Amino acid sequence: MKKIAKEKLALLWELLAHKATLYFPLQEDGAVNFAPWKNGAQVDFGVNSIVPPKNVFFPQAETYLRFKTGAKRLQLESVEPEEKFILFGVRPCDLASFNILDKIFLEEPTDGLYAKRRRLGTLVSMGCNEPGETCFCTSFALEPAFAPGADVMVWDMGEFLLWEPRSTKGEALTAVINELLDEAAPEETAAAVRLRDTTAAGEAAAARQRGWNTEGLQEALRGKFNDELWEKLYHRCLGCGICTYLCPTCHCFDIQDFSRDLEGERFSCWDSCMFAEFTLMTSGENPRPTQKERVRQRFLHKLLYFPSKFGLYACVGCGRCVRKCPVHLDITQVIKEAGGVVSGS
Amino acid sequence: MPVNLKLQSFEPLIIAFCCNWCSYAGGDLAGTSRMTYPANVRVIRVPCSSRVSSNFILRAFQRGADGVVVAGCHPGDCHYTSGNYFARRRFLLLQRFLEFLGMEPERFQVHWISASEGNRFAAVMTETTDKIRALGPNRKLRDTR
Amino acid sequence: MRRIGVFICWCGTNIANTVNIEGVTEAAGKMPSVIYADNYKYMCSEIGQSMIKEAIIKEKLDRVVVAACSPRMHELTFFKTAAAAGLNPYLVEIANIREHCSWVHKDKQEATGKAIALIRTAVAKAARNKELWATQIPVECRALVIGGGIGGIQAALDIADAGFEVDLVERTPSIGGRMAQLDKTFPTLDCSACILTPKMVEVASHHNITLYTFSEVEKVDGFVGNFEATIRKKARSIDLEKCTGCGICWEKCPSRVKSEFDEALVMRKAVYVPFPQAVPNVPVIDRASCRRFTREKCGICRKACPAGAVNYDQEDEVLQKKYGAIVVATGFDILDLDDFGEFSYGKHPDVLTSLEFERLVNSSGPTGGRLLRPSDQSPPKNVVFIQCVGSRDKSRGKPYCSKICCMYSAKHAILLREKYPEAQAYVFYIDIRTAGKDFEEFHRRAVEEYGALYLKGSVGKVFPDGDKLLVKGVDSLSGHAVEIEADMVVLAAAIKAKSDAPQLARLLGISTDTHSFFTEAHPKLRPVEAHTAGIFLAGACQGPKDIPETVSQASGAAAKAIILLSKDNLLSNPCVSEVNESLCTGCLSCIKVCPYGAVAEKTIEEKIHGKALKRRVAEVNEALCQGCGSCTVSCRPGAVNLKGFTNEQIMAEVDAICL
Amino acid sequence: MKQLSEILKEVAFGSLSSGEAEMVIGWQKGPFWWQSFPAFITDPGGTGSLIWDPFSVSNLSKYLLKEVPEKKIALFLKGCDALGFNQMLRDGRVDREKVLLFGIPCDGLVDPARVEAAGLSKGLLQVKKEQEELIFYYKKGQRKAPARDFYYAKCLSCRYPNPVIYDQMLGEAVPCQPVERFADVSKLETTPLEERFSYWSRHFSRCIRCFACRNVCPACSCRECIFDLAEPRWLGKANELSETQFYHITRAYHVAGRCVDCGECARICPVGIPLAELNRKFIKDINELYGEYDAGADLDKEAPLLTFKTDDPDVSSGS
Repeated sequence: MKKIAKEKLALLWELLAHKATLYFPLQEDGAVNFAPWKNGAQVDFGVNSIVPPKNVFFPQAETYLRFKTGAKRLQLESVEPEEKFILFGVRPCDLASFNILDKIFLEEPTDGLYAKRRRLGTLVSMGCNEPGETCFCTSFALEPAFAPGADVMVWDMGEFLLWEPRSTKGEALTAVINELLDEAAPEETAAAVRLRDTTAAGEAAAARQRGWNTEGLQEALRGKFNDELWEKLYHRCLGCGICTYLCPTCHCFDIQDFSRDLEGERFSCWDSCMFAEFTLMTSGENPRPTQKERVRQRFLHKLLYFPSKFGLYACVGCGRCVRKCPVHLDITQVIKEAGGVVSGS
Repeated sequence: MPVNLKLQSFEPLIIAFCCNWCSYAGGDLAGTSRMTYPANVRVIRVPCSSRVSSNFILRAFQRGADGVVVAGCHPGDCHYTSGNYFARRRFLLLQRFLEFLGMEPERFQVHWISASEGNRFAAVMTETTDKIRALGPNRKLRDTR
Repeated sequence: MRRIGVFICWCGTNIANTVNIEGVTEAAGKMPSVIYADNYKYMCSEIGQSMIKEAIIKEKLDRVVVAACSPRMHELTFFKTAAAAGLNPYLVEIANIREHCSWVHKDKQEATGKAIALIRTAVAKAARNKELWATQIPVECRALVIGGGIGGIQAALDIADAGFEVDLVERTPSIGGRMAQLDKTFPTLDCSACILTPKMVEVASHHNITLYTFSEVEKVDGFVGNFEATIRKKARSIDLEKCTGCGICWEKCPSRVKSEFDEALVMRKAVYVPFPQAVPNVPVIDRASCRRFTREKCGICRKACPAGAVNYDQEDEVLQKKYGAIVVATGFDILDLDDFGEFSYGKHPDVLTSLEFERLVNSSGPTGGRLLRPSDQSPPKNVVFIQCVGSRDKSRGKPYCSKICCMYSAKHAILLREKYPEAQAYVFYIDIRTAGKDFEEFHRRAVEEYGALYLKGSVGKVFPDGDKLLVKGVDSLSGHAVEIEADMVVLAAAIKAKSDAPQLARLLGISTDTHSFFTEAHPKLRPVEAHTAGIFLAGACQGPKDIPETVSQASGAAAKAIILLSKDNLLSNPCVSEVNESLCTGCLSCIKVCPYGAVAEKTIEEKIHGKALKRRVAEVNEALCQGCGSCTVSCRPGAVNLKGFTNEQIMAEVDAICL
Repeated sequence: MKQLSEILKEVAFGSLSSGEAEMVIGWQKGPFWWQSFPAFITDPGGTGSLIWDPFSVSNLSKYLLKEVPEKKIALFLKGCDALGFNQMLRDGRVDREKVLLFGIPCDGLVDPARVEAAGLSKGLLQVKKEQEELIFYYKKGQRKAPARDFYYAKCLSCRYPNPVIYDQMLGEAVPCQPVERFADVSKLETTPLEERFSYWSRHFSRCIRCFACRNVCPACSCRECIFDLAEPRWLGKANELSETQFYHITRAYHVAGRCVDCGECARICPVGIPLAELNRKFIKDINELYGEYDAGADLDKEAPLLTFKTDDPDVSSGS
């Protein structure tokens, strides 16, 4: 394992930015979000980003096709990403969300643009030193301070960052910046392991106490389609898109055209199952006519349909919806109310 | 090559929404009187200045207009009695709001031009074109695609 | 996919000299949905129009764009062309490449580029044009005339003579109005009553006219061709059928109040006819001053009435009537002179308004036409007439000219001399305005034949001085201060709108100007129509006027009403607003901004999640809507749209014009 | 004196058990100290879970657009909520006969971000308000601090702490001590044009188009919003800055003269766009140009964009 002194970080950023586009959690007007690093940008590792980094692979809007219509001929031109990039400072929960997005976009039929971006991107994950109040990644068998899928794993140890390459991409990246790295001492490496254990234990305990237990949840939700739980929950939903747009695992999109005269482009863009128009059909029929059906869909999708199909929950416990839902209608309530078997304490 | 030389070759696109009864007719009169004004100005005919929605104005900026003019009957002379009075409130607020957001106030103008003011129509369009040309291309609400 | 045809006109050399016609035609041919583009020297000519018609049929065009002169010029021509080829006219769009392009630009390249942009815009709009149809609105073939002065009388008679039923509603007990108060009329010095009375009688006897005196219009609903008015017939307390007009009741009546008709110069009884020639010649009981009603005593008139016509228990009657057209002829008032203390009006009985003077010279007036000073019943020798009291006076009165004062003051000067050849008339004036047939001659007669002394200047003050009045003024021509010892001072008080004109305007849904005169639809071209279709204006309610003007406007209004009533159906302008009920939120902002009262609220019932719910939405009355589109902008979700200028159409125009 | 939260439970119980109301909308507490959220109670027995605490910030009346009662819905209104209710009433979106309004005087609510910024959130279990103070409860011990230091900025400039409409008022009216609400707008107005443009561009670039600002707004009560329409599609879905500008300009413009300045849009914006400044720019201009107007309070005045005076100030012709 390597380490890099904090005072060398500025050099590191420059070196990396030189190599590829460098996405960082940057602070702007008090809001932290992933954005391409520029000299002078305010890097903030203190809190997780408001918008999850999923937009790096799955942008909110993405043109994938340009067209020209002329004298009875339609010309098409596809668009592909070419840019290499490094996503630095992804939290383990968000990194785990890429596994979930992969199920959608990498399995057949593959989303070529997503796949290409996955190939172009190098993921540097930063372990959490202290899970947030609303964190519950451990409820989904994740660890706050460790991301198995990362190309490089880093930990903030105060004076320095611990740096552990974990894939060939990670090794390659490490090679580039090797001059800035030092070997970590064994006790420093051991501290990272301790950090992994304590954060995981702490968060798990807090989540258990709150009743956010996912054990047997999938089973418990089966057959709850017509449960009065939904009737109880949906009333306060404002129907906004905060939960879905801030969710690292939500992946629904719409396809739209933009055109000027005879030219234009076709793009995909985020959509939200919380919006009434999401399921509105051209005929005027809407199979999810009220917010109740929409709320139910969102939660059953994450906690029942997705795991039934892909074998894992479509939630990583990042806690964004818990924090940002203006009416506190978040997934933890469903977990709690629908009730996995309460185990442990 | 000096930069301002490039600026001088810039020709702005100006969209004018003109009410059918006064300003559009004023534009017709400018034509009948063989007055001239820059070809940068293109007119969309509407029944009344009160038919012009902020949506259309913003859309014009989105789609590449460098300046937008709404022209209607003089207050008090509205063909529909009161349309331009409502328009006057709507547009004054919109104008100040766009400026608040950082848009140059010259880019969105409202003029009252009667059917007999062909000369005024030509003068307003000429002046507006000159002003906007001097400001340079508008990027502020423009859709960059 | 649309099949749009574009037809480009050269307009001889008018367009072709500045616009590259071939280039434009080629460019038009490549525009979206355009399947046919051609040009011709004169598109509006027979041959040009045939070209369009043939192409519509042969190429199965479903939209047509004509790039030519202003739509204000030939839109209708091309509408008809399209219609002749079986295409709905509203599927035609005009690109104005003459007035807005070839005539105002010099550079051929620029003009050609702009012409292409304008055509592309018209094509984009045309692609979204929809077939529109004028709807037929049945017309109720009856007219309502509000106001029974000479304007209302004339309008009622004209409409009735044309064969339509007319209801004439007059607020006071008799028709006749201001003209009935006058003695002679300028510039002919006809006796006012002599020419008015026969018309009043004609109204009363006309088989097509129903007269409602002592009645008021309380409410008007509906729209052109289909108004519904509520008329309150106030309790007259006298049976119109039984009364013979013998006059015993008012002879016997013990209550006396100031006569409105005689400008409060004399008293009338509580049961009264306002003036001897009144029509109907049936008294009313003024319940506010009748002892029977104020003190629950008395009953003399009922006892005295030989016909048994007095009925104290009579109640107001409220009628609902339908009309196709309404003529408003409610007349004027005289400016209140409270703010003109310097003239001592109201303080000295010999300071009069012109209208009071008019009563004093009138043979049916309080002095039997002998013109005596109210103070001592003596004949006046020196009479000072002061013009523009409150007229052309922004600060205390009205900024406008009252129009008739110059002439009636000349008339008064003449009448004065006719009654008393020794008397002297002095007229203080700002300007003398005599624009009218024989007006200037009449004014000169007053000066030259009747010796009236005209002084250009203002009067500073009128002092009571013993039994005389001392008038201090300035003769601005000589620059001297003038003092006149007068026996009588007559003030030409400004004409103003009826004080309740704004209420009536609201009730009718018409508009008033800043002085509360009703506003005509267009000051030049539609001077007798109100903004609201089907409502017409006559006389001084629209602005100061003399009798001949009032009468001609009344006949004009009547003619307009007759045109309307003579149609079985009205064809509405199809470019009107419509409401998408599913989008309508029911906030009713549209109602607030509609200048025509064309939007109303209605309740619809719909099923939401299995429950039947009622909700309110806006509804456009196509007959009232004039198509300004203000409502569409007030509507946030875009539930109100203007046919012919829809959101979709204008947005497409914007997109296309910005290319 | 009885605690307001107790009175609230009582009236809620009363209105349900008497059958006058078929539903009560109030607030309930979530697992965290800062979570108070709207609760919909139909069973009198459930009214015990209702609370009133310094985090009961949600405006409950907006839910009247969705709930379709046969009898009445009872709900609680703070001062700002009452203005919003009135605006909805004016827009014809609620039926006054179908609601039972309990007014709650409110001198301000606590912004959790301020508690966090003050370093008081770690291990915090509960926050209570007593008189003018907040009491912060931890596992071990408690701390006190002046309540006003933690109020939302919108509460500090509140001019209607006491509801202007209600059927029954719960509790004593509180005094009003608003700070100047246009300070931010005025400051921005004087900054250079380009700076202003980049200020707003920066903020708008963060917008994720979740529409929370619209959905929470009591003046945004359209059945179908212009931004959701597919035909015509006024607002594209590409999240272009230009589209986002269109969205925010139009949103603010649509509530101009109707915005009750409750500040909810800015409060719930997940990415911190100062939306209230947009609304307040319109309010300030309206006040300056057409006379003071408080939407939701000035019920006797016509809405400023639905009326005019012939001598209104003219639109500048851009010179």
